[in-house]
Amino acid sequence: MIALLVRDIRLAMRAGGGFGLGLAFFLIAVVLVPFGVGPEGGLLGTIAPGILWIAALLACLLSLDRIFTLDYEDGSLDLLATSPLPMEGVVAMKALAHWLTTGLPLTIAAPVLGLLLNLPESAYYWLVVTFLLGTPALSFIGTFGAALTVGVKRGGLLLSLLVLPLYIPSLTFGAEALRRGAEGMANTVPLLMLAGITLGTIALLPFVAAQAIRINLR
Amino acid sequence: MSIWEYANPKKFMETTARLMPWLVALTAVTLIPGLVWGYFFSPEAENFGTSVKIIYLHVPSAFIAINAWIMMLVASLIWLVRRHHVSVLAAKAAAPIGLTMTLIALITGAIWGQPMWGTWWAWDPRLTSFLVLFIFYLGYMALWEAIENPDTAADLTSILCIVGSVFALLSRYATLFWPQGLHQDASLSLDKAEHVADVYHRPLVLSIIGFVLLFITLVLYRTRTEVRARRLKALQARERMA
Amino acid sequence: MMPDLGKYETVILSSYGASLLLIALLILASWIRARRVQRELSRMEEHRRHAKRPSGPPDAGAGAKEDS
Amino acid sequence: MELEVADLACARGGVLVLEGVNFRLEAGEALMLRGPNGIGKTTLLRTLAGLQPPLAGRIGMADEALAYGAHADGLKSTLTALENLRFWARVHGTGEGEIGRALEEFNLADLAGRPAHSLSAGQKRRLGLARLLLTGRAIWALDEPTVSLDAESVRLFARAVERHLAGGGMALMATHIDLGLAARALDLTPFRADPDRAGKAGAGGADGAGAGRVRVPHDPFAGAEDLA
Repeated sequence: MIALLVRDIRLAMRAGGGFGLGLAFFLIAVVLVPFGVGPEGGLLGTIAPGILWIAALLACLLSLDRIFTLDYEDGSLDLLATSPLPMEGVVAMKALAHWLTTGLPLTIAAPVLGLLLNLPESAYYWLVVTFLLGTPALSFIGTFGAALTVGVKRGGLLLSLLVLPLYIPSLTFGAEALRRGAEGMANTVPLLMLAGITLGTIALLPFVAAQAIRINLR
Repeated sequence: MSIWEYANPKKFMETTARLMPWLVALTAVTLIPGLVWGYFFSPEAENFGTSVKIIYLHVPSAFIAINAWIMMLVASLIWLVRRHHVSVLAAKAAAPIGLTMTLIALITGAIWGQPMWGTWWAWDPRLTSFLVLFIFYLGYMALWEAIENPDTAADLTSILCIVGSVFALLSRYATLFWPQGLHQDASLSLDKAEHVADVYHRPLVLSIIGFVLLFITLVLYRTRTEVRARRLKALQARERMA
Repeated sequence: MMPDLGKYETVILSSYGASLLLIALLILASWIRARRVQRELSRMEEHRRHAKRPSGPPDAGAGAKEDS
Repeated sequence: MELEVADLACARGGVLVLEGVNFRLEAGEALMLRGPNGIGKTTLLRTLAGLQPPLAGRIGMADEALAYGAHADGLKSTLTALENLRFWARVHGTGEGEIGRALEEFNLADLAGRPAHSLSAGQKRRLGLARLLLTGRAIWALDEPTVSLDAESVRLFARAVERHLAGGGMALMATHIDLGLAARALDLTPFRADPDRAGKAGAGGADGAGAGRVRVPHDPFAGAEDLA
């Protein structure tokens, strides 16, 4: 299965592989906010946690439909289904590859963008913590959505309609934990909930997504 | 997993054909009087004034909106476990009704909220969970439309319904973390002390029963159409094959 | 007979109006779809029955119920 | 090692396509699936590969013994030929040495470093077939394997199949051209399912082959008479 992970990361790195896609979108989305909301530091600082989380969420969403559709179209999904690898393992590796090529770079880039939004000093630590805890869930939920819509032509829009509501718990807890951390309040409860959701998705969704893929390959 | 277990659409069609006229009559007999009674005769409430009359739409529609999704969840489980075609088609038929009821609950809640709380919309845990439910309904219906093969569509929408329910509950719990909440407590809860004075209680129960019957009638009516549409698809598929 | 709705008149009328309109639209949409599907299905059934009768070989179990 | 199929019934897009399919394949044997387009060759191969469940009947073979080759070659265009094969070798747990031999077998050795998108259709096809050698699986189930192959490549492919059969492997192919192999042919036409007659045991159709067919649960929505 590691071979699949390595292959997917190499594919993402290659030209047109979409590695920089999520990162670039995240940058652009955050940079746009002051033009829309106004440059006034105080306001930006208070809404920065929410903006960063929403931008990260949309950046993850962007690169979801590449996860299975490319393999579906060139036939490798059929071959993977008949290979010794369990489909659950294939789905988990695909989600992990998506996180490594999208979620992780976002976590690394987020503090820099926090500066642009005048994020309070105490928040940077929590920014990285909430992103580390939360973005894997975005990848696994997104992979489940991609598995559902793999057979659908131009399924990108449908994918976002299906996946965005599933992101709401992670977004709420992630932004809340970050906001409380920024104001120095105790944020252990939202943090634990965020981590709980992520662990839940990692543990359960690959099985459901694998079943969806099998159904779509029929 | 998609073995063609011999479900029995014909038996369903025959029994519902007999039931439909009775159901329509029963719905009319309960829904119309319920609404009329609440609209014309319920007195003014101290804190709400006459706007309390909106309760006869807001509460029943909210009740149906939630229970329609639960019914769809159960029907999806029945489909995945027992491969019973009619139950998944009933879930597909119930979605637009649930969507409309959620919309009615949101609209009446917003219109009613305007004089009470001074704002059309408040990001209150209860209201937002209805908004989230609305999006789930949209996603469910969109997934049905997006997939041609009826069996695949049935399997995938059932999976989405189950996973969606878990996340809907999570969202409901997540929004409880927000500090303020404007919405009243449950105005009709079985265990807690009576929140609604008796004079409003009876018409409210009647209109809820009316809405439930309306839901059942519409679901059966739409399921019959879904069964026919599914047969049409099966015949067309066979036409292409021959 | 019309009840005096007091200052909430517009509020009540608009919410009743909107809700009843939505329910009416739902019923109408369901009815239109039902009619369209039924018409198409009966045309297909007619087509099938027509296609089967003249060319259909005297099937061994023609009389018996096919699949009940 | 053998493949035994008894009373198999499979459907495509919800419509019964084949029923009562029976055949046996021993080690070292090849079987050519014949029949008009749309008879269900691909559906049968996908059912044997486990990509879709059979509606009835039994498939008797050791698990993970079948390597499936579809119309699409399953190659990643931004990866080089070598990287593609190395990936499949690692997925199937085959040694690195095998990759070189697979490339030789389909004389792709000099194309190893080229990215897959720069290869011609024929070369891509040969690369897809080279993958079969890396699966280490006994039964090859191939759907139109010689599409877009020139005469020389067809001979290469035929020799590869012969060597596979000689090594005790088996091959099942849906193809129209004669590979010059000692292979049995299986015409699927008698197994064509008549949807209207589906669900009746022993319908005893004119072709006789239908007699004594196992009863297939037919699609409840496609029954003969109308719905109420």
